[in-house]
Amino acid sequence: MTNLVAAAVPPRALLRRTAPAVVSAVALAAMVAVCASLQPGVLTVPGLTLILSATVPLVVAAQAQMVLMSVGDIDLGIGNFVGLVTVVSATLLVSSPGVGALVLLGLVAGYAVLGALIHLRRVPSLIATLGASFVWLGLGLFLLPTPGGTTPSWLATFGSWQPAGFPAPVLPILVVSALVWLLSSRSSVGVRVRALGSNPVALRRAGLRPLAARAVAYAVAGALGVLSGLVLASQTGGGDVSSATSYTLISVAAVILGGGSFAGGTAVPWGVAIGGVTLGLVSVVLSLLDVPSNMQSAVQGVIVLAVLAGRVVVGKVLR
Amino acid sequence: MIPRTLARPWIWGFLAAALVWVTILAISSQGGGQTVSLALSLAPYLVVVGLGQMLVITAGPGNIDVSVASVVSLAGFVSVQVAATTGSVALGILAGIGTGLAIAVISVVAILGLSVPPIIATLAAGLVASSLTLSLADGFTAVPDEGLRRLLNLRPAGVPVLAVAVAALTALVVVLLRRTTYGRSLLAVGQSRPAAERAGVPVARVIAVTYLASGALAGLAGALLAAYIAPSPDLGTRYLLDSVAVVVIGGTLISGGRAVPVGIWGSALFFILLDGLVNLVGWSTAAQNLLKGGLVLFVLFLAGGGALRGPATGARTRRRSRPAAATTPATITGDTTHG
Amino acid sequence: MHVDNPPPGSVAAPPRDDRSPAAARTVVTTRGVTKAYGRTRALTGVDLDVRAGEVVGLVGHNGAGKSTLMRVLAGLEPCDQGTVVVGGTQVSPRDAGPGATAFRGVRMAYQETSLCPDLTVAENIWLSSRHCLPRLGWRRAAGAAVRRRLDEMFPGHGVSPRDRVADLSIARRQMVEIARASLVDRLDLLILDEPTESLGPDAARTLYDHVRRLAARGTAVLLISHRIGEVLSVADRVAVMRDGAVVAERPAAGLGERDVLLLMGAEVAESAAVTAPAGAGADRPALAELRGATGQGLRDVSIRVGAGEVVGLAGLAGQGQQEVLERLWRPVRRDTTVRGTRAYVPGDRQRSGVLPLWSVAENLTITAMRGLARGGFRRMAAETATVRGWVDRLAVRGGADAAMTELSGGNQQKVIVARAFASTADLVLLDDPFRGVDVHTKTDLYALIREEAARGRSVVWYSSENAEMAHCDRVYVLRAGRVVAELSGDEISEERIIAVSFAESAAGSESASGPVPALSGAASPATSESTGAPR
Amino acid sequence: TGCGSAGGDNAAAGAGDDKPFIALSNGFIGNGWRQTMIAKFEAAATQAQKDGLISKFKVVNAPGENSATEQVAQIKSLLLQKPDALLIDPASPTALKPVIEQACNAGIKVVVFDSAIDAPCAHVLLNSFKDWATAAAQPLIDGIGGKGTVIVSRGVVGSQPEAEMYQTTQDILAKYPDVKVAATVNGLCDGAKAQKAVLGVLSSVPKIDGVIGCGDGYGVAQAFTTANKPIPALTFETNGRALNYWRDSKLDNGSVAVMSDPGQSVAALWEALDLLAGKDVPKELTFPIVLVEQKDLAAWAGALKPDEYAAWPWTQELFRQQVEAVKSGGDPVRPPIPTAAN
Ligand SMILES: Nc1ncnc2c1ncn2[C@@H]1O[C@H](COP(=O)(O)OP(=O)(O)OP(=O)(O)O)[C@@H](O)[C@H]1O
Ligand SMILES: Nc1ncnc2c1ncn2[C@@H]1O[C@H](COP(=O)(O)OP(=O)(O)OP(=O)(O)O)[C@@H](O)[C@H]1O
Ligand SMILES: [Mg+2]
Ligand SMILES: [Mg+2]
Repeated sequence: MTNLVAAAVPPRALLRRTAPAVVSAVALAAMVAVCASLQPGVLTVPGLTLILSATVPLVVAAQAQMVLMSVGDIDLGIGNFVGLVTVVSATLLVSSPGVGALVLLGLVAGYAVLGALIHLRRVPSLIATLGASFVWLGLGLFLLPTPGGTTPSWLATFGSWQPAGFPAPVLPILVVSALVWLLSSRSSVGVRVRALGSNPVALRRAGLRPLAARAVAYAVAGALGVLSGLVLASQTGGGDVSSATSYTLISVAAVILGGGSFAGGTAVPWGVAIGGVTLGLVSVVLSLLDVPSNMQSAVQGVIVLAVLAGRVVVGKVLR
Repeated sequence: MIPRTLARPWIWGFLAAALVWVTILAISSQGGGQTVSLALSLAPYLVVVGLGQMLVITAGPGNIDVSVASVVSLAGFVSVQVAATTGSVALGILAGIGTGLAIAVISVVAILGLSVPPIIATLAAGLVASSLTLSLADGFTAVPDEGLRRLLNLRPAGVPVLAVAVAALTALVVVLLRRTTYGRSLLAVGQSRPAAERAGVPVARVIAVTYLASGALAGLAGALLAAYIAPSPDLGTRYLLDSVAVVVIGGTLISGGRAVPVGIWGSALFFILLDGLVNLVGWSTAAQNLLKGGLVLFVLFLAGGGALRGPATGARTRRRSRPAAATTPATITGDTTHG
Repeated sequence: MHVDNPPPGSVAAPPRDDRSPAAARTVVTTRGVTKAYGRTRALTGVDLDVRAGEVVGLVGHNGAGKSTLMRVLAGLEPCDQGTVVVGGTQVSPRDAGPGATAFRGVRMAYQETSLCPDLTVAENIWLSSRHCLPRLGWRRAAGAAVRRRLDEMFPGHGVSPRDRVADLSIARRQMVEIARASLVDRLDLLILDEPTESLGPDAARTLYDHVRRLAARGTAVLLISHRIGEVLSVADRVAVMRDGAVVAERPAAGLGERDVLLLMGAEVAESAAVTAPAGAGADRPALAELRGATGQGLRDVSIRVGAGEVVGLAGLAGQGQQEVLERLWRPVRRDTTVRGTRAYVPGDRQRSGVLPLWSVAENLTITAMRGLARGGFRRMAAETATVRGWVDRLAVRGGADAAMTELSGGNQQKVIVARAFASTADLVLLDDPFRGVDVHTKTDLYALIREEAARGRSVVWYSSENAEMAHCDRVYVLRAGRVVAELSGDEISEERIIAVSFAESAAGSESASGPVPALSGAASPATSESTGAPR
Repeated sequence: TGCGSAGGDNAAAGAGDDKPFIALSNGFIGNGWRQTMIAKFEAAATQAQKDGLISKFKVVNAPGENSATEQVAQIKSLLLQKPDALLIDPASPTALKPVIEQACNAGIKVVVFDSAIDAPCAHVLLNSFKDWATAAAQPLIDGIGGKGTVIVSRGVVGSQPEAEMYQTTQDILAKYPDVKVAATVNGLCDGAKAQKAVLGVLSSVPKIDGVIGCGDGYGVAQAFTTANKPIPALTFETNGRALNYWRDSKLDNGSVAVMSDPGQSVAALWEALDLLAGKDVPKELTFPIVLVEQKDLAAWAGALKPDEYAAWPWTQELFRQQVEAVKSGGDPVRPPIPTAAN
């Protein structure tokens, strides 16, 4: 009898946990349907490539945000950081690839140090990353006061890659999400990181250092930020430190839409991928619908709220 | 309690401000008093927005109002329009406050009714506000009231009238937090939402009032700022990040439960003087940003756990306390022992 | 690689029936251990030996230093002075710290579980037992190990390694916590800090069986509990702590509960006698009522609370008692009426009791503040008077100005109870608030409840400790979301409550419940505890 | 005004199948200049639609802060709708390069305005930033008599136009050794920001005779008012608010108002139509900036709403004349100054 009970509980719990991502997925499907009805070309491979490509760097940045949110932190600097990476890849990475690569590694290390300092000095991540965002912006402007430069040819090649048979942007989204999933949900490193977000006391009692876990989480977030910046640079073909400022809040929204929470402890890479694509497509829908230009922001806000409201309804039903 | 709360946290903003002021003085070797006086005429706007943001942040983990920037811009237009139409400055200012309240209602409904996380709810409310701003700005004809502008520029004996008024407002917020049931309830909710709920605090009402207050204060700031500068769609842009930054550098606990209104003045002056310094020296925006970020981090890491957190505060532990009640009684994070 | 291999221990593990384990190897020795936190002297000089294969019960009042001592023994914190010898080697303070190798063989199950709620059971096992898990395939190995250990300790536990801890009931979490602590390749000393506070009697029994088996195989066990009867029945030896030192060590055999209480602090021993409740409250006007409440874990529950009455909710943990309290706390449904104001005393004080940034005084007045305030403004003088009254009345150690987090658990609980009673609430709801509170404090609080009831306040009191129900006027026993019995006056006894709690087999002839539908067991969100027969 | 982006009624769109479909992608809508730019375009495009010159049009503004990534996404979805010509006011001069190439490859005529862009396939229409900087600095220096103390308020440092403008300013200042620069502030071509920036330095500088800015004079004037200092010569923005202030305060000290022309969007429309018609239009066109001198002040000030920016009323005629002027290297066309009745 008890086994019956035990078997009955987890699927429901699982359902509750995945409900947000499912609702986002439904919203995503609805949006694609709307786009397709307005513009049948959307459902072709080139059409999907067109509308999805811009969401790739956003999804990657949202994965970075998710990693930090899984330790209970939040990154208000990710937008400028991604912008800084595009600048580095349009300048140093071209003029001296070795130095460029080192600088990118240094940026990842910088993130790890930031995480370590946040931990050691016990300062709120929100404000520390806010401060760091000014630094990223300053560095970016310092390297490239004027948006410009050109990305290395291998990046540009990647950006314009057009395989036959399937939309190219789907591949990086799936690969990155799968990697983040393996790392955060299947590996022991992921367990440490999530444990830190879930119950730091338990982590310490188990003899693991929360400092190391936090630094690792920040390093991973930094690496994903670098990846996002490279992808963005491959698409824009140049560097612009303020090209991704909107990622900061949108990435947080993507994590929430994907089922993550501010409390930490959970990693939802697949949900984040869905949430990121959903949010990325909002501006596509807006440009296909004939929304008056002044009203477009409001419509964007309402769409986000509507998706989250759908979550509430589904949550009520599941309870 | 009082010495413990006030002894340290707010000092950093003032220290940093003083440091920047001395540097300015050293560079230009003139006008030290006037520098402060002019900084005091700019600081009140940021302080007003900061006070609202502080109340919101005090409501506990996850609470933040990212709609303030759009509210400031929108309220600017509305108040100038209303003041011009009715001919009454007071009505204009009230309209600005009302605008803030109206936008905050969207946030509150989303947060309490739809359980949307505040950062997202206020983001959406802000988007709505900026749409309204753009619609209003299209073909906007009203001009700000001259009398109000003169009042805002009034500096008898070098002390801006507005600064005095906002100082009084700050004092009012201090009283609100210490002496009213709302204030105490807010601090309780910020420390532990489930505990406050079980102690009979009307959590939902407190949260609602808090966001409304933030909206109203941002609306007030917008109304004043539009008269002081001029209504424009990006009037408030800078106030989002800056309001969060001044609140936290001011010593308010980012994880909630402790508010330090006075500290906002120190960090607001710091930010404004820093801007002045950077412009005086003629640094580029790159250097300006590096300096600003560097100093924020420096102050933050220097002040560190000691000043920005209470002495025996397991803030990291408390961050766990989840906003919404879980279906099963949630796990306890163990000893509160560390710190 | 052998995570669940019980320790071979020293080869010379003494036979269980030899009640003189003095001959065995000493696992842990402390001499003159002191520890101070700021002004608080938590340990004032502890001498204690624990030998392989013995079960030592550790008792003492709240704040006696038990938890602190355990943290020192487990290597979580260094002591200030004195010596600690673990497994034959003396450890210096530098060696202490979470995960220190010197303390490998010492494991501790914390009272308030140290599991990560968002992680699965297997992942939690990895966190604490990773040294003895393979690098690849650890997930499977951890799952298999914890499943085997749980089967052994708590048959019918109903926990799957892939469950998230947050989705488990408190009792199951506690089981996982205990299993977690015991999963290690070499276990010299197992510390159990109040392990049974949220377990049902059945699970407690199987746990103690396992403890005895562990001891038989040479592991030493340190058991902390405020349930002295349990300690006496399991332990070989009882150590009593008072004010930061071990003041007495006695063989458990031949020791009575009263003796232990006397050793702990004497003067309460007499007052522990149960206050006989006043006459039945059926004739009093109803203050609160549930009429056939159904849904959210309840089925057709009818409960009536008279003015000035103390109503108990009993039964096994998780049978709907908290849902009843929840209804009364927020009477939004039609089937619930409450006249008058309410106050709530949560049992889960860390999470929903303590306001950690505040002092005792501030914690105490948050509820009463509203009643005292005029036009939204606090009346400071009135609040101060209230605080002074309650701090004196309950003798809160540290006084009104102490920071809340500096108090020991029992004193924190006093403040939280006082918070509710300091308000003007007509109905006070108690959610099993006395778990892990020492006997002195409990006796004070019981008296407080009776006094307040005598002044006309109503109390609804859920307790997982059936003996506490003797302080009630009337008791409803719940099972699977239903009221299966209503007891009043002399009918209320621990035995009766236990009997009706296991209604299926019980001869609860007079309980008006009728046949229990066969489904009810499966539908209730709990619980393995209900599977066994009463002790 | 209103639903300009609705692209007219669908019947008209269906009827004029062979007429071109014009799309405009704007990277940012959050200031008065961009709003005027969009409003002018929508008015002209609606008229052109009525006149049967185009079948429909569509305006898409990237929401939020000047966000290149949003604009890229929007342009990509615009491509799906296969416009005949795409007008772009870019959020970033580089980020759009690949997507512009994509558009060109799809056979769409691309006209970028308001910012130079390094995309060989696109036609670019812009204002001379050199003229702008010269018009901002020269009259002002002349006004203060070639000597005194000035503050330089820079625009969005980091943008390429700003670099060009700042260089021009420096070059001019180099010719006047008696003009001292007391401070260089970052005004970002935004009155509100310049106001704060200038206020921040005012107490630390000696008496100021002029502030060389980039269309931020109104805010700077407020800063001087706050500091109780006399208003120096300023570079005003060309919107109604600033011009009215200038007129009402009777400043006659070398102040000017100068800005780029929000009417460019209309010129870009005409350029796109000519391109579609197969006419020969140079890859890069430089159009005149809007300079309001003291003598025209009253006319402009009367015609503009506070947040509306002065724009040259480009007609197809005027546009073609200007193209000829560019080709032949002649003087730029001077479109008529609007009258208050407008
Ligand atoms: N980390 C700490 N910081 C400050 N004081 C502490 C700390 N840990 C323990 N104390 C103090 O040490 C004393 C002993 O606490 P301890 O937890 O050991 O008591 P206990 O015997 O476990 O009590 P209980 O029965 O309530 O569990 C308490 O008075 C407490 O105030
Ligand atoms: N940061 C801190 N500062 C001061 N004292 C602390 C701190 N954290 C914990 N303590 C004290 O440490 C002791 C250990 O905490 P623990 O969770 O064991 O409670 P407890 O005393 O055992 O309560 P109980 O036995 O009643 O459950 C408590 O007495 C608590 O008051
Ligand atoms: Mg203890
Ligand atoms: Mg304890």
